[in-house]
Amino acid sequence: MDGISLLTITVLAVFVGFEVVSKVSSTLHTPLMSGANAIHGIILVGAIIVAGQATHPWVLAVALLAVVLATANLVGGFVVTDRMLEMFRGRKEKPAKPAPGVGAPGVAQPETKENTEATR
Amino acid sequence: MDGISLLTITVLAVFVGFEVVSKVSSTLHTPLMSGANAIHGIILVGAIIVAGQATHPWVLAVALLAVVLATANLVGGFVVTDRMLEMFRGRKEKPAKPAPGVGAPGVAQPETKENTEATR
Amino acid sequence: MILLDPNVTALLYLAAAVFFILALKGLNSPRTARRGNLIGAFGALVAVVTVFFSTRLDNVPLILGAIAVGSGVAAPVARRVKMTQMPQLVALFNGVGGGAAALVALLELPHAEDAWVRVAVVFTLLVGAVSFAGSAVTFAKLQELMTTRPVVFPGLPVLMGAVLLAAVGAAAAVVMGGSLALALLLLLLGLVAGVLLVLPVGGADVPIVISLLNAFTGLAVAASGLVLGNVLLVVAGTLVGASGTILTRAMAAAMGRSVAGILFGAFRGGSTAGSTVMSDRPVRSSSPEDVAVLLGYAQRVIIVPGYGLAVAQGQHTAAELAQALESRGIRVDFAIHPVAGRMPGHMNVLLAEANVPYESLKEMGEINSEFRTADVALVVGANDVVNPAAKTTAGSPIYGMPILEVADARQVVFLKRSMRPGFAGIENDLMFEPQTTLLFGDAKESLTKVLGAVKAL
Amino acid sequence: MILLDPNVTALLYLAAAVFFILALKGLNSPRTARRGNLIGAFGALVAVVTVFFSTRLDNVPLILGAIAVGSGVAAPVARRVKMTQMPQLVALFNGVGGGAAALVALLELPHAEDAWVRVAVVFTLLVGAVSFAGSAVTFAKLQELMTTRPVVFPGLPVLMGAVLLAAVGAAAAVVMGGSLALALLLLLLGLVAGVLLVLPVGGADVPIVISLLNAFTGLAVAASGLVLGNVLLVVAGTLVGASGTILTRAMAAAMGRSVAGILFGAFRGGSTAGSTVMSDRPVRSSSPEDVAVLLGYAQRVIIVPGYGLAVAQGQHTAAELAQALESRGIRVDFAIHPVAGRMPGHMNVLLAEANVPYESLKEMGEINSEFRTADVALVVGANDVVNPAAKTTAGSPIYGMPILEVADARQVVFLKRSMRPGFAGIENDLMFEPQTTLLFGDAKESLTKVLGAVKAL
Ligand SMILES: NC(=O)c1ccc[n+]([C@@H]2O[C@H](COP(=O)([O-])OP(=O)(O)OC[C@H]3O[C@@H](n4cnc5c(N)ncnc54)[C@H](OP(=O)(O)O)[C@@H]3O)[C@@H](O)[C@H]2O)c1
Ligand SMILES: NC(=O)c1ccc[n+]([C@@H]2O[C@H](COP(=O)([O-])OP(=O)(O)OC[C@H]3O[C@@H](n4cnc5c(N)ncnc54)[C@H](OP(=O)(O)O)[C@@H]3O)[C@@H](O)[C@H]2O)c1
Repeated sequence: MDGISLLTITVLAVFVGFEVVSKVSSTLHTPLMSGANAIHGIILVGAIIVAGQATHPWVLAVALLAVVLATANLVGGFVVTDRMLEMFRGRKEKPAKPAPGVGAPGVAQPETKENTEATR
Repeated sequence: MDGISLLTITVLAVFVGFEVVSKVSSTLHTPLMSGANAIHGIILVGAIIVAGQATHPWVLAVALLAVVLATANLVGGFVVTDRMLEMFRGRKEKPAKPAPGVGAPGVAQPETKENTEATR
Repeated sequence: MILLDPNVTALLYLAAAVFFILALKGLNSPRTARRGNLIGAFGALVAVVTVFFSTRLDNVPLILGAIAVGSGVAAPVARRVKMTQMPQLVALFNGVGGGAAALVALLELPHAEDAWVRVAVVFTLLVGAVSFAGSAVTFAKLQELMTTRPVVFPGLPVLMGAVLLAAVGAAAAVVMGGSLALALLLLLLGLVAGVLLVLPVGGADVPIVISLLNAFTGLAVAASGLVLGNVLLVVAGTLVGASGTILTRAMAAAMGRSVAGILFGAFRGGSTAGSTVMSDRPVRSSSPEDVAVLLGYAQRVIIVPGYGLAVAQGQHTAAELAQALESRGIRVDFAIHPVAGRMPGHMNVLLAEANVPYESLKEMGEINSEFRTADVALVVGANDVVNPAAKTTAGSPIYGMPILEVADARQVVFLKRSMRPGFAGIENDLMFEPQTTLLFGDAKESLTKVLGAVKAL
Repeated sequence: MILLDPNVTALLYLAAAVFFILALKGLNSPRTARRGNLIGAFGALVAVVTVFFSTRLDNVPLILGAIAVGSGVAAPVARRVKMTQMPQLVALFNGVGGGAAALVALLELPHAEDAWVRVAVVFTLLVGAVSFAGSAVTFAKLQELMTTRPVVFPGLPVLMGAVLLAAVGAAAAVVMGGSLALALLLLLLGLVAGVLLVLPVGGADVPIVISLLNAFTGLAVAASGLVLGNVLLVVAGTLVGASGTILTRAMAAAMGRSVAGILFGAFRGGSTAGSTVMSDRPVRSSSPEDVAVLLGYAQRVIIVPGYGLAVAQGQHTAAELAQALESRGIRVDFAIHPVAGRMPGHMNVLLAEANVPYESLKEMGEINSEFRTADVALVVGANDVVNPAAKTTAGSPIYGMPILEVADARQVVFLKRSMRPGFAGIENDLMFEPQTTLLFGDAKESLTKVLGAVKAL
């Protein structure tokens, strides 16, 4: 792939990255950071390629270290994000009080606001 | 540029297009439509290329027609959008009542809402 | 002519694409919209200059002449068009853009060696032609060169099916063989399909169809970019295609519609053609003085502006009336329906122009619960946006659209010229209700008279 | 091993990139967040499987072994970590990702024929190393392996400048000559720079720095994608880099901070190191019974949860106490500060877990004006988020952060174990105010006692 294509792709990806997170509520900052963190663990693909083409043992050793680190980033990142988000659901399963408009209530701040305003 | 690059670019542009307009207020629907309309007038670039490489008079004639049409789209589109948006400013210049948080007031619906709520 | 290095060219095109993205971003917010549009125009300028300095072009004087003609026609028209006619002008510009894309694809067909490229060619041809013809019909509807009501005839779905089938066949043949004659046939079929697509759409839904065809043109331009191998066309076209799709859905939602319903509703026979004749059911009409008394001794008045206020250019008088009432201690608000008038945001623009304080402009969602506290709802040149048929009459062309609940007010006053219906061409039962009075006449004149009478109270 | 066609490979990578975009989109909303994360994990799976079936790889068993080791270590740790330790685990994972990127770039240097590619190599090396070392220091701070207070020493800015200058020199030399030794030096300089970057950051700002380093790692991965000519790495890395930048700014804004202020504030000497010693100024402390009386005869109580509630795992008791008070007809709300606890959203998660009805969870902006109508503000294990120094003391490390205005309540009750300060290490003058009482003890135990006393009223 030529340089101009890669540049164009990079520029577009910047815009996608900017736009996609520009409206997230502060409640989700930590899971979003953690999820993004997991995504860059995809450097694992690069580490695998380098390790698979290594001929010198030293190179192979370093490359395998990179594979281990990248895997930890990738796997650990997704698992820890899932655990965080699991807690966000806690409430849906056994609501303490029946209330209108359920659905991840504890964290849906905008919803909370609307609802409380409506009940005032 | 190879097919995969073009495909990748297209996919990313789809996401940018989706995200960029996903939160626009209904007040701005018409100018946004009109502005987007102007942007696809950039087909002018294609028409110019085709006209500039035409050798047969018939081809040239059709290509020049395409240039005229594309120019009308491009130039007319931006001008008409600008005219629409010009009216959206009308209020800033001579506010009828001094009010907190000026700035394109007549159309800033969310602002309006906040303000009226605050004054209630 | 000095030719630019291919890499520099590519960078300039990329810069233009970024300007287009920034333009769309800017158009998202009232504060940045105008600058956004200018950024887009600048991007277009960059791109056009780039093409001249990066490609070996013959016929440059002719091309420049064609550009001069195109701008010379479009710019003055765009500058002078009346507010109320902007939607049809947008439709027109959209259509010619689609036409241009189709012509470019047609001329590139002989050079399209690869079957994949020919796929892009037939796509551009077909979609560009649909957009061109469809936009022409929407133009005719909005400009009232033809009826604004849905045009349906018995064989329509079958005919449409046949045309599409033929188009698919022709498209396949062109992809295989590259025949220019068949490509011309495809172009023709696209034109017919475009007409058939838009004919059954009711006038009130036309803006949504314009937006949809706008997205179509974007896709055609993107495909033509694939044909020419030009990244800028691909990105710009795709951007417009994607954002246009979202925008179409958002607009339809604001009118309580679904896009599929608009396009295929008429096919399924769901649309009842409204009547455009005047009703002769009895109504209660009154004098400007009566209306002035109603308003002048109210506690709370809600003014509902509509298309009629825009054509009568009565916004300044309406604003004055509101001020006069407020100086009597009456609370006055304007209730803004998202599709009042002939384009979204029409009423905001209009009243903003007349310096109505923005705290008085209330969105539908906000004001609807407050009509029941209003003594008078003054409906000025609006009709469809307050028509209860949208809630009660399942077959009505506006069924499902959210409306302003003026019927909740203690008194309803309509200012209009006659008993003619509004855009959707249907009668409004609210006019025959006991709490309703009508003051006939041009909106601006009526408002002036009422204003005078209020001041005289 | 059957190798996939390059086009199929490219399509699969593109699909993985799309899954990543959808993952980030999903993470934007509580309802779709978990599914979004799973979509991202699926995208990663697709990509990893693809690389095995599309590239001619040696050492496959070793690679698989390394993957097994990496997952075998990371997954259980991630699954078992305590809620309060999640931020440091994220920092750790982020750091190893940056380290992996740096190593990949190092190993690719000998194959980088083109100077432009070597630019990408040195960028990845440097940024990856900064991210690795910086994350290690944030981990140490959060895990309290070292002081959470800003570490500043006189020569710091000079040293940092020297390191960066040396790094630029080494980077330029590597781009020119491709020397591996200099690349190793560059790696080392990156590590030092990472440490120096994070040392002066106060503990309260550490989450923001983690987010920033996360964006750094994204950029390093994108650059490594340029080195390897792998579009997926480019897209995924850029996505994380861009979204991480926005997120960092958003997080800083939520804490009333600017990113530049956090990074360079300490250099400029703006940061006053707080004290971690206990204060011996006199305070009013009271018994659980006193607190129960205060609460039980109030009309309105606002509970302010903080980090101490989380470590004491007292959320269920707090929810019970709120219920007990409500059954006495008292209005009880929870006031949620965006950075209460140790990660954004910490308190929402915690109280959601304890089934606090979500109408009772009030955001800072919403509840702040209501403290003045509250009889009692019950501050449970919170400190910095209610510290008026944020408004009054310009030199304070939390200066400028918006706080919960508990001082407006008629009575303020703190539940904490001692007079030790909170995360930011500064004294809270509010504790010495006449309207304040303290109930010393572990948050959960104190709450249990107060609950018992309330029930006995
Ligand atoms: N906003 C958009 O995006 C958009 C775009 C296209 C279509 N539409 C559609 O347009 C309609 C808008 O509703 P609307 O209530 O604003 O308008 P409307 O339903 O079209 O009604 C306008 C009314 O104003 C009266 N009128 C016309 N000229 C007048 C004048 N000079 N003085 C006084 N009255 C005058 C007309 O009655 P007389 O002839 O008896 O005076 C007519 O009944 C909706 O159906 C909407 O779907 C909206
Ligand atoms: N949310 C985030 O994203 C985030 C991330 C990192 C840092 N921070 C920072 O963390 C701070 C959060 O403020 P905060 O008010 O929630 O917490 P805080 O200021 O750290 O105060 C916590 C208080 O809880 C008390 N405590 C600790 N363990 C306890 C226990 N078992 N029982 C009872 N009390 C206990 C401590 O006093 P004793 O020791 O005397 O009991 C301490 O004063 C802010 O400075 C914020 O900037 C936030």
